[in-house]
Amino acid sequence: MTDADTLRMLTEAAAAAAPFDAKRVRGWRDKAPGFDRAQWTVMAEQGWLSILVPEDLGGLGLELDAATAIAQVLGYAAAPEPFVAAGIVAPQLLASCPAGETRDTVLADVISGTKVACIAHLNPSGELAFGSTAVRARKTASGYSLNGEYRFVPVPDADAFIAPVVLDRAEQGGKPDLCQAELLWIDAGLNGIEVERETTADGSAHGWIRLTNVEVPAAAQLAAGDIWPIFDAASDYGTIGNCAELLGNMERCLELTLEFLKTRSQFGQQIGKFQVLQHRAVDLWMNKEVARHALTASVATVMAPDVPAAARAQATSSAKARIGQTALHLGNDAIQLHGAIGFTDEYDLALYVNRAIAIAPYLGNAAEHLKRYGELKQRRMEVST
Amino acid sequence: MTDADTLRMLTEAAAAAAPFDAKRVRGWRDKAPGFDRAQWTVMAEQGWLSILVPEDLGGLGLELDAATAIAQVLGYAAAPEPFVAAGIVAPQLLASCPAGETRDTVLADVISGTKVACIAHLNPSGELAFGSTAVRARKTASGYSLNGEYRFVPVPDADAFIAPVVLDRAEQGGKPDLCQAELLWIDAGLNGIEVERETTADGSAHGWIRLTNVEVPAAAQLAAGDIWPIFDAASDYGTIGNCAELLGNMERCLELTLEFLKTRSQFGQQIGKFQVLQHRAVDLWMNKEVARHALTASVATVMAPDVPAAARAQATSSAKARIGQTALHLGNDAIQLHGAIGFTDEYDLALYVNRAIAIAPYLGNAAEHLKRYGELKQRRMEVST
Amino acid sequence: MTEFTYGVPQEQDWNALGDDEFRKIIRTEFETNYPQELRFLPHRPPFAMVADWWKRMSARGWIAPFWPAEYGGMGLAARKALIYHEEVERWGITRFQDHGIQMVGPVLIQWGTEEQRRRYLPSILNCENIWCQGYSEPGSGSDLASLQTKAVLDGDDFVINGQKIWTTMAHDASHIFILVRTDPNVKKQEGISFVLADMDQPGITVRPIPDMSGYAEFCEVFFDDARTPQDNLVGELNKGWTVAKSLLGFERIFIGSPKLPEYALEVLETVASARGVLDDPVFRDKYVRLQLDVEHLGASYKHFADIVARGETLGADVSMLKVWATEAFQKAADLIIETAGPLGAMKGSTRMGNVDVNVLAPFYKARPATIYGGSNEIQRNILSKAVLGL
Amino acid sequence: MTEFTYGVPQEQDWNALGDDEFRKIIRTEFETNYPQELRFLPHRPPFAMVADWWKRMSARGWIAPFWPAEYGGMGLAARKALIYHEEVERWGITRFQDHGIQMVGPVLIQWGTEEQRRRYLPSILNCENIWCQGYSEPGSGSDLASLQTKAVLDGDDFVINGQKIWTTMAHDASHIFILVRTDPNVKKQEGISFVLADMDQPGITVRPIPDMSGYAEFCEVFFDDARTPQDNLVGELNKGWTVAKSLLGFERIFIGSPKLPEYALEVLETVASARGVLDDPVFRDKYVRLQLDVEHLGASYKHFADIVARGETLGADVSMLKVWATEAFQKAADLIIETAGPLGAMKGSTRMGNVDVNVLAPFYKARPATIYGGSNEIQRNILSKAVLGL
Repeated sequence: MTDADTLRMLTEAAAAAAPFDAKRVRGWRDKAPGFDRAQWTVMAEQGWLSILVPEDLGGLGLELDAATAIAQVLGYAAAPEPFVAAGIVAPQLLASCPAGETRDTVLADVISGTKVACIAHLNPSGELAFGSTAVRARKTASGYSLNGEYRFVPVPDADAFIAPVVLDRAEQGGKPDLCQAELLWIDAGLNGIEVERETTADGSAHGWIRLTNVEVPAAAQLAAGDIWPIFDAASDYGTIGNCAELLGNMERCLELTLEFLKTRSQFGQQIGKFQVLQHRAVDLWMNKEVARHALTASVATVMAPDVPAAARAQATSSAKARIGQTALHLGNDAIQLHGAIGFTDEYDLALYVNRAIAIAPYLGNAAEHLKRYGELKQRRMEVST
Repeated sequence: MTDADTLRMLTEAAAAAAPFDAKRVRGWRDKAPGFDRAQWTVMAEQGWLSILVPEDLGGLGLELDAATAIAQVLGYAAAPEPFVAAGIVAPQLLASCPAGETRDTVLADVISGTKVACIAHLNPSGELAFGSTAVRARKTASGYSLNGEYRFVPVPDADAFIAPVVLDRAEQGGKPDLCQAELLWIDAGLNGIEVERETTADGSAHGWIRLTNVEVPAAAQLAAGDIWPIFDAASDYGTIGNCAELLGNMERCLELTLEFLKTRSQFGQQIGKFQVLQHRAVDLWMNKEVARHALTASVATVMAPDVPAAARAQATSSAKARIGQTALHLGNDAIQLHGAIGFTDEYDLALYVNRAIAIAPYLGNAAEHLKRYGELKQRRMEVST
Repeated sequence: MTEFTYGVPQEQDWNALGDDEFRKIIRTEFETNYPQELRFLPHRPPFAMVADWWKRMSARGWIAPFWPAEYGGMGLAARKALIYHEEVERWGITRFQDHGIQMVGPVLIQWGTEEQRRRYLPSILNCENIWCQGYSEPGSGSDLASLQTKAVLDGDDFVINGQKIWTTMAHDASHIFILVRTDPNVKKQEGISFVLADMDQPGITVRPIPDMSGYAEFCEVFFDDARTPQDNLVGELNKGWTVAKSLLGFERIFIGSPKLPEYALEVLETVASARGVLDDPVFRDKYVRLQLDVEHLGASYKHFADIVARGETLGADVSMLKVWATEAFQKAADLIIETAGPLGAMKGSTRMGNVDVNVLAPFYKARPATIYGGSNEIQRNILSKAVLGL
Repeated sequence: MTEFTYGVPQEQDWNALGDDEFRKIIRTEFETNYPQELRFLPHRPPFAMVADWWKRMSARGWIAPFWPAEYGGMGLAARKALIYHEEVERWGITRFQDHGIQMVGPVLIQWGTEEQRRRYLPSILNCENIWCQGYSEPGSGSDLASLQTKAVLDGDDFVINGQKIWTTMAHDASHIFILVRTDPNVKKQEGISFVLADMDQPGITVRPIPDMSGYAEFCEVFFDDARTPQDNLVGELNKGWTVAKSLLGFERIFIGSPKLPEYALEVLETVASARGVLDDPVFRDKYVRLQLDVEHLGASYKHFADIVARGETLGADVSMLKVWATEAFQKAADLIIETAGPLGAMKGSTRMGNVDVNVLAPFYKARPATIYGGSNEIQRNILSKAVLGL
């Protein structure tokens, strides 16, 4: 566990380096790449992109609670930068891959901010591509040839995508071997890659990536064999980071709402004096607090030394099931408590609510995680009895 | 549809003949038979027990909306008399059975109030006994020999039970033929019948009936073959009656609550002036109103001429899914709006809330009917596409 | 009865027809002539987009179904009016200038002078004028009577200064009716007047306000020494509150129609089908609960519609329809997002399996529904006081 | 430090032990000696039923875990006190006379005279006296400070007239502490005093009030010229409000413990298993939601427990625990009834498959939980004001 002083310093530094800037946030909407490369460099310089990466790999070597502290500040600032996808998941996954020339190089590029990378893994229906035929890889003399598509890729203008592929096996008559997968570093500039930007609620975009006979060099292999343990671990870390970003988002939504309740008057009194609105505000606050404590508990479980994968997954889903739902409800109620102004584009609340809608489904929405939590809990209870 | 004037007259007469009487209601708690046979006779004299029975069978020959008007008044009065079970379901089922000496005699006894009868059909786990082995019937020279048990019988001290039985078939090696059932009139006084009274929340009781080598005469047969269409129809009528009783219950709970909000003061003002309590009261009222309109719509569907069984069942479950849930929620919130007094035994609200808890599961609680509604709706949509 | 002729003469006495016959005529007109691409629009369209249709309605004399026939309306009695409205909703006919048709017409017919009716009703009927409603102000949303926009007499004109907000489609309107304060020294409801004004003047500035989905349906309207002739006062001076309140007629039922939640349930079913969860028991449980909420909204709507059809007056309890309808709509919209998984983030139309779905459209439509038209908090205040007597 | 000896001497300095070691000692005592049949009682039992156990605790010097050792308590610091409480809850130890232990003791230790302490503390510690709390009145529930019961000095005695209500286990108590109005002419909080009285006198009548489950845990207490010596005034005259408020210490956390909702989840699982729906997806969805509610209550409880363990003072925000815990408890109790089907009607213990379950017990326990101990509406008022600044 990171000590309280370090966490406080990190949070203060982050709040100073990434304050809320309405003009900047609005400026990047509906505009590629959807965020500020200059700000990304600032974030790299602060060490945030390497926060979880061990020191011997050039990182800060801090723990998950430090990464969530940053994510929370960025959520509070409604920052458009894809910190969770490209600053937590990608470096964490790369750092978990076996050392090697490619891995070492791209990890250094990623944590220096030189290259922005994120994972691509979902097929167009929104399921994990593994086991589906959405992307097929064939071994060639020089490496791989890829065909298929990934959708819901959180950084459509990334420099590279880290993607699991399943290989067609000659010995199986060209059918994929579903038990074997590889993790590839796919340079976005390769021939045959077409990226469609699908705009999300907050004016940023997801990428729908279509690969047609894309020739990827053999050196692009980051890991092979049973890649899922490291992939799942990085996903869980990303989910926790996403929870922290949503928590920051909620905190600001609630603050805006309380400020509004204290300033707006109707019927000759401050509307925050109406008991119905008071109790509604209390419920928002209480749900936000419970979400906060749930995250704290889950972070502690996830970063415990030698935590079993199932316990890590359950704790992760526990937090996301709570926060994914609370964030959307809180946004909704914040609008209602504001009245008409809360639904306008020019009032800042809309930026937060749209941002929450856009990021809440990342790596699984609340309902998906509730289901996963229930399954894991049942399985673990059966094992223990 | 019964005309509005008749309905109003019925309701007024019922309110006069069965007013709320706290002392009477309390007096019958935890005491067999749990209700007033003298009052039952009054109800018979008013014609309520034959309200749905065709005139040529000695009944009033009115429609379902007339029966629900009575049930609603009785619910409003928290009357302990088992009108729905013994005054709607039993006569309706008997009237649907083929004419015959037994049927004609017992129907006359039931609608005159001379004999109180109700259906017995659930096994001890709460499932319909049909298809289970909870009660086995064997043909004998003189009639039937029964073994097994029925539980959750709403009138444990009834004079007779109308029960579906499945016959053991000699040609099947003594195994039951699940496709053939008979409906029997089982006199409660027969040898081998033991009735355990299980007290319910309101101080009345359900019967757990154990049958050991009970010899039932052949003449006890009311119907044979495919008895389920008439059984299901009577159950649906009973469910609608139960909804009406719960609606009356809700109306009185809400009235008590509004009266309390208007008289009780705290912090120097009538508590009904606190906005949070106002809105809570509005929600109770609104939910009660929606429940009322839902029931009206379902009653209209159910009593439409030549309504298909599936449409009748769906409309029935639609009403019960709504009302079964609303009644319990309304009771809960009525207690909360009262504060401590609302939870005491000596304040009348408790009689209503406990009564609602006791009768809400009859013929299936809200969750069971929600499920049935969903299944029927899906099936009918598939048929229509 | 006036000698002046408004609009076009009616083809027949609609109220004399049987319900089914009347419905058939309406439905045939709609199904035959209303353009497919304009059905179920996600937003209120600008007039230009729907002009052909409304001009057709105008030419046929159907543009003002609820106005009396002598003023150029169809003169539908409540029973027929409900059928007309049901068919409009069923076919997804878009709304247009309901402020002219729904508000200005009825107000002038009840409160206006003969001169005012002759001046304004024909140009509503022939689509020449498009009206908007200037009620809310930045400082008076729920507390409408606290409005501050002032009108002062200067010769024959009122001179108007102040600001209105949430003025629906003001950027598409030629005229506005406004509540203005004409006497600041009396109880707040008593110093308000109802006046009409031409938008085409230098004293009026309109600024559209995009909502969080990016669409601008609402505007701010600024009045800087805007002028309108004294003749444009409707009803007596300082009695504007009474004029405005008189509009709460049977049309209050429409805001609680089951149509929008039903539309959301349709989107939900499409999304669930594309996501392959239509038969998932957990999804079905939630879906069936919503279906019941909407079915029972329908049962409640029918209760009030029957009152209207009998020609009786609606009570304050009709507010429950709006509360229930908008909250069911929101629940359905939220469940759409949840069911859509990663597609719940997508703005605008997006591909789901074989269909294109605008996943967030119900959300953006449902969310403000509990705010506009008297917020649900205000509705509950009204119900508490007027119905429960608290 | 007093020369007088209270209770029995402590075996050791508990706070000097490691947490695990301390927990082991407590747990061993409980598991070895607390009677199985008294674990997890559905109601607060009369003293006679649990006398042996409490006399054992008394003899061992464990009856007052949170009192200072010099007054006969175990002298547990917050950290150890939490562990003690966790073990009490874990093993389902029943509550008994918490008003003597939780209220009278701490009040006398803080506000009492040496004489009062010597008179009353030993007989709390040895179970001779059993106390009840006379706060609420028929006219003052949520608005406690509006209480009307009067005490007037007559010679050396207070003469008390009035009525208390919702007095827990008054029919089982020998003594009562009451808030009485001693000055009717000042602001309502300022004319109240805190006095002790012997219940065994003709001026005091107790009437039990059965609740809707039929059990009488609460009573009305009538005072008709009841008398108590002036010496039984605790703190200054007319400063009783301050005395009463001083008790809001770290024990406020206990009312928000996850224990009761956890117990309801256990009953729910038993019921679901007996009904064969434990693997039904729709049931599981609801069940898992509740499990999450309770798990996250645990996470929140831990947050506040950590504050207590650090020896810091709890803020007003701790009220959220009570709100969340009691509402989760109610949701679980409601789901038990729903899941039980026809068994949801049954009063008392009833057969379900192979087990006997009291299906309604969680409901009857959960329902008043949002009313007692400061209703959840009052808690939300407090949170709104003290935490959100509204």
